[in-house]
Amino acid sequence: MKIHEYQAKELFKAAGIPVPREQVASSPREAVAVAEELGLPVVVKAQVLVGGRGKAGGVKKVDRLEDVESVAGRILGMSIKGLPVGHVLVSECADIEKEFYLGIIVDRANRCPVLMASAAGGVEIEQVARETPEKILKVAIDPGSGLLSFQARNAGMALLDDAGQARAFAAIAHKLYRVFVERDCSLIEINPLVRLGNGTLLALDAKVNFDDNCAFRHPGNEEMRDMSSEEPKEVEAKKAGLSYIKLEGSVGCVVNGAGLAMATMDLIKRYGGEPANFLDVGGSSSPEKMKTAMRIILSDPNVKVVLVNIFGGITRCDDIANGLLQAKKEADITVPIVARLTGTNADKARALLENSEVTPAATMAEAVKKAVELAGGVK
Amino acid sequence: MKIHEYQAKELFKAAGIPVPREQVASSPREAVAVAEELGLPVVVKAQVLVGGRGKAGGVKKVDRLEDVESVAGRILGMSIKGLPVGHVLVSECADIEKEFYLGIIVDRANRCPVLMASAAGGVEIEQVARETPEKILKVAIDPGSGLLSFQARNAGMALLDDAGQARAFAAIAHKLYRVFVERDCSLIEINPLVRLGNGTLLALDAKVNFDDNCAFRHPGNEEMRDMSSEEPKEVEAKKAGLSYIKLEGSVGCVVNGAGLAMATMDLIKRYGGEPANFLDVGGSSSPEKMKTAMRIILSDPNVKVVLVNIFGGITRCDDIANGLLQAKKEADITVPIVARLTGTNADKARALLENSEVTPAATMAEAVKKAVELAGGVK
Amino acid sequence: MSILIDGQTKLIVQGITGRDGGFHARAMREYGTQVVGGVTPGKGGADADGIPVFDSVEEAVRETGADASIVFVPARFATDAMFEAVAAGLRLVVCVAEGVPTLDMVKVLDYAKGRNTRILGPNCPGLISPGKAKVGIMPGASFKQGCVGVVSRSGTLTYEIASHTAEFGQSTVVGIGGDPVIGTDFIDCLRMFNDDPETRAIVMVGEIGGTDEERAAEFVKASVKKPVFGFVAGQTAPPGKRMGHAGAIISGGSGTAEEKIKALEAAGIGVVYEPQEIADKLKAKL
Amino acid sequence: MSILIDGQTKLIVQGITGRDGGFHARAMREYGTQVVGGVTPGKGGADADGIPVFDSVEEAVRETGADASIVFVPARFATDAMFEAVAAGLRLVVCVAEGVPTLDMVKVLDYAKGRNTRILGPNCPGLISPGKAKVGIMPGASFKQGCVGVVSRSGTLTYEIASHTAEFGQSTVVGIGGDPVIGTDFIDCLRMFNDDPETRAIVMVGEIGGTDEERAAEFVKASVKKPVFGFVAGQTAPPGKRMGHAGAIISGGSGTAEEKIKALEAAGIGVVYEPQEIADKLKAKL
Repeated sequence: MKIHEYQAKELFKAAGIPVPREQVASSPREAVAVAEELGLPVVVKAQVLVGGRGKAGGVKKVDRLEDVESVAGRILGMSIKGLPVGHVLVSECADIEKEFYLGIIVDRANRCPVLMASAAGGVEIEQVARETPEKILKVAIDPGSGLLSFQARNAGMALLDDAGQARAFAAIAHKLYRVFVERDCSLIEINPLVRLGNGTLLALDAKVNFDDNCAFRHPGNEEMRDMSSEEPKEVEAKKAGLSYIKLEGSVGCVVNGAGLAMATMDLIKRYGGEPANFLDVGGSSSPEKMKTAMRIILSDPNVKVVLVNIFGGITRCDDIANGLLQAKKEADITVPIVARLTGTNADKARALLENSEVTPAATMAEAVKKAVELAGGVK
Repeated sequence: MKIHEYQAKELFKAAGIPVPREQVASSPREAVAVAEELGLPVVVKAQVLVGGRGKAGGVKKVDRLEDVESVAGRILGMSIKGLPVGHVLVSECADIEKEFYLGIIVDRANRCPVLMASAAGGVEIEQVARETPEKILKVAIDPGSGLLSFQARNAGMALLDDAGQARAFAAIAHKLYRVFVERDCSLIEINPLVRLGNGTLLALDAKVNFDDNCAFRHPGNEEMRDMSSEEPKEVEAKKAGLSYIKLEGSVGCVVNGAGLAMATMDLIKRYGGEPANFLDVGGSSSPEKMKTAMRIILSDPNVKVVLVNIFGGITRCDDIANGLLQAKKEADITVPIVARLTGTNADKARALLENSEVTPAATMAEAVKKAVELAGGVK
Repeated sequence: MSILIDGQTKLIVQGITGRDGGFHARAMREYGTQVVGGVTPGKGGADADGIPVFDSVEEAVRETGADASIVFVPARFATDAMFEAVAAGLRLVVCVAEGVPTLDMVKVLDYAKGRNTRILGPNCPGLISPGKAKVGIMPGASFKQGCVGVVSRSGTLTYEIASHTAEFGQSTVVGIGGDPVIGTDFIDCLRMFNDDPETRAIVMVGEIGGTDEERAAEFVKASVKKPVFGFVAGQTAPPGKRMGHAGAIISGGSGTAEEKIKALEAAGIGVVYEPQEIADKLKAKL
Repeated sequence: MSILIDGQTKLIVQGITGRDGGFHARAMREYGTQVVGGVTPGKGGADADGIPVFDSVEEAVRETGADASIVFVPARFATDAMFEAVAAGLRLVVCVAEGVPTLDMVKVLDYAKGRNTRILGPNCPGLISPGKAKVGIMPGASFKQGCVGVVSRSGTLTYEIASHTAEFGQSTVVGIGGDPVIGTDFIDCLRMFNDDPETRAIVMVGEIGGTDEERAAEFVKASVKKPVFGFVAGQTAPPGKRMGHAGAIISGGSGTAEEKIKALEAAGIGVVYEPQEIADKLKAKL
């Protein structure tokens, strides 16, 4: 789960990490009030849960108070990569001398948190990692002992010549790690961490992702969720225990298991079609879940065919078939359905669907081929 | 460093460990006021930093309000194993059904904290450990992961049949461990942890020792220090960087190094004398330290001779000799002094002491023999 | 032979009195697994369909001589169950639960490192050595004893792919799980399959996210002497979106199926683009 | 031979720019130890009497090939210095500081367990292999190269006792330290002395507190083939009082010298009641 920069900065502030003087605003008027308080010039930054806001024109420096309202208004009216901008952060202009990167992620390969620091701040760290990996200092953190003093100190000394600045850097690293652990983050990032002309370090931007598996012990994390940035159908699916992601194609699909769902999408593409979605109905699927899945998929006008691909294990094929039939009965489904049901209770499912309009398929490959044809054939 | 039961209970209360309704009093009048508030009967318990207060008459149950003043007065006037009773704890009488033991120490052999629990509560755990070790459940705690849920749960289930009580026990264990770690304890103990008639668990007594090495990071621990229970001379010695413990014999000794100091005491005893003290002057000993050491030792009227046993390493023998001479000059020292100085700068030291009244000795054995003789010979 | 489990494996089921635990305990026993006990704190002494229930793993191990466990407790309690299983000295602990906090998993694996326990999962279907034992939730009927070792980050996709290896059957099929931090990875399984005389070919089923497949490919190139085939799901997955599995996400442009396939090919692994192709590929090599 | 250190040992001094660190760095170098570098964060690039100073242990190791370190920083910073030395992969880390928090020591030792570092101390005088190298603060002149291995919880008492072994000299003298939780104990040293061909007899110097001597006695009985002699200080120590060393305390009636002497005797260890007696005892056996 992602949170906005201004929310991340609140966590930073509470942890004692230095941030610029700034305040969030949800209307041009509020933005003006903040700018008046801070003094000009200010930077107005779109608060949006997607990267690339700068290139999209979502970050603007404003020198004159009379321009704040219009700039903030323009940004608040924007939609960046499909996401509406609901808030802007109005910040004092920092006298930046140098930009650093400081972040913590969980290193999957080493199964521990890793602190990453770099003098190449301000650009995407993944880009630095690809192009000049030697510019990133990586520090593996032992989960039992946490970030150790010498680790933070050595990272600080590696990046900063001044002893005081190195200490300040180390202190920020310790605080960042504390937030990372206390909030169960999957990623926490200061990019850039800037050094001002007077030598002070400041977290100019902030990125915090929470581990979705920890909502149960962090109600405070969940409160920061911005529902407006989430696809309503994905939220609806999640509530029903389904995992759904909308795509741009015409072949809707209902699959049990995330891996099989991805493989089904890939095969659709391979056979010349385009998947309309990712949908994993999960394990023990009730007919009810199946109905919801169908409703969500069919609410997408692009969908020209629905492909059901089930390898029954815990999932019982007859549950799926029943769900399909109920969905068909309750709604006026006009798009064709292709179903491949194998594994647990596949026989019963086949019997149930025998006299329906559902097109049966024996294998995954056959099912995908038929679905692509029904969607309009190979492009 | 030990703290009083009432102080330990304050830590417990703050951590959410259930304790009886009770309050500390430093005068009989205060004790009466507490008893009035609690209702009778009450138990009046001497607060003293030494075991065995019960046997010494320092714990009394009082049934009638009119007796509280006299009982509290008697206990507050007591001195238990040499320590004056400055406070009493006045507690409600608990309806005890069963007594348990729950404690955490650092296991030296396994180099980790260990939780100990037993259904044989109320008696000294060391006694249980010696006589019926199988009655103690020991749980090694991994320092990285801390006390784990299953460990506390299994300990609770091992001691209590009732699931709710086992859960309560586990919760207390977790809180106890938190105090242990947060306060840098060397020992934390609830003995007895009692089950009341209604099934509730209550920490009836409490013992907490802090790690002396951690005063620098726990000012709060130091604030609980009861100076009245410490030997003033030991405190004075500690301030001067010396380690001194008063004993009952007549041979005072000044030694560098704790092991050598103990070995010197042992040899005094072996040769028929009795050591008057343990004293380690520590490493780099200045003449100033030596003077303080002599002053402290000679303030004990039992001392009939002072034995100086130095194996110079970092300690320079000439520093010791100079200190001795200065001490003799500044105070009118009438007791004989035997000095054995070997190692770093021993020659210089010998030269310094040549014309003094200090009796030289070449070896530790010789020095001890001479000192014992001077103290009045072999008993 | 086979890897990790066989007919000698003595299994306990943690959370046996729960719905899933009970159901799968029976299913595994029916398959032939020696399910020697179950654990549910506070329900010690009970009997779950003939399987004795204990209060603690320690007790269960002491009483039954179990050497493996499968954890069927909800995600938020799964960490503690794994800690308990590791502390009790089990050789293998399989965690099925989806939704275990990542940092908890980091701690459990660190705890297990110095001890002698292998953790499989979390968020995995478990494993099966067809004809011998099943410690997991997969449908036994979808597998057949044989010589192909299968290791996969997925559940049902594994069943799909394994079904196309039926001609040769499987030595062991291992689902390593779809979370970012897991106890047993491709390399661990590849090493074991390489050393297992019964296994003649290996199929690895990867997906987007992380670099597990890339590292596995390097390992195959350096150390695996048997034919290895690979499939990677998620070529059409959009970046930045978590595709069901917590670990299946392309972030910052890395962890794509394209990169992984390239790495597999560079390591000489026979890449399969459609599940059913595996049948012919195997035939050509065995 | 000798144990733990010899002429090949390459030592760095953590806290070399401090008063004690500088003094002992010189003293060790004069004794013949290869002191290849020092570490003081923020003073990298400096020169301490001809010894190069580095900002971090990692850097010092990279530049000098050091395999051991001695920590001369104050107690409250010693834990971090040890963590750093362990992380840098040093084989041996000696901590002289007195006053290291016990729970910190527990953490450092846990951290070192999975890595390949032996920690000696804290609160110890270090160790010396006479004629070869000294990594500690003991006066070199009090020791002589030879065949007696000495292991002790004490400092000056060790010098005293070692002085009575001068006829045979010492292979290595190890001060394991007077704290309750230490990195290297009697058993570790006994094992190494037993395996060291140069060592012909072993002297262990114990004191009140804990059960280290008792466990060592059991180990001697079971595994040590060479003559072992023992001395235990503190027969006259009162219970409940910490005798200088944090670990030297009789608590709850356990950890007495009497118990320890009994255990040593039961294991066939030649107990010495006065330091000078060791000379004759050794003569009788060697």
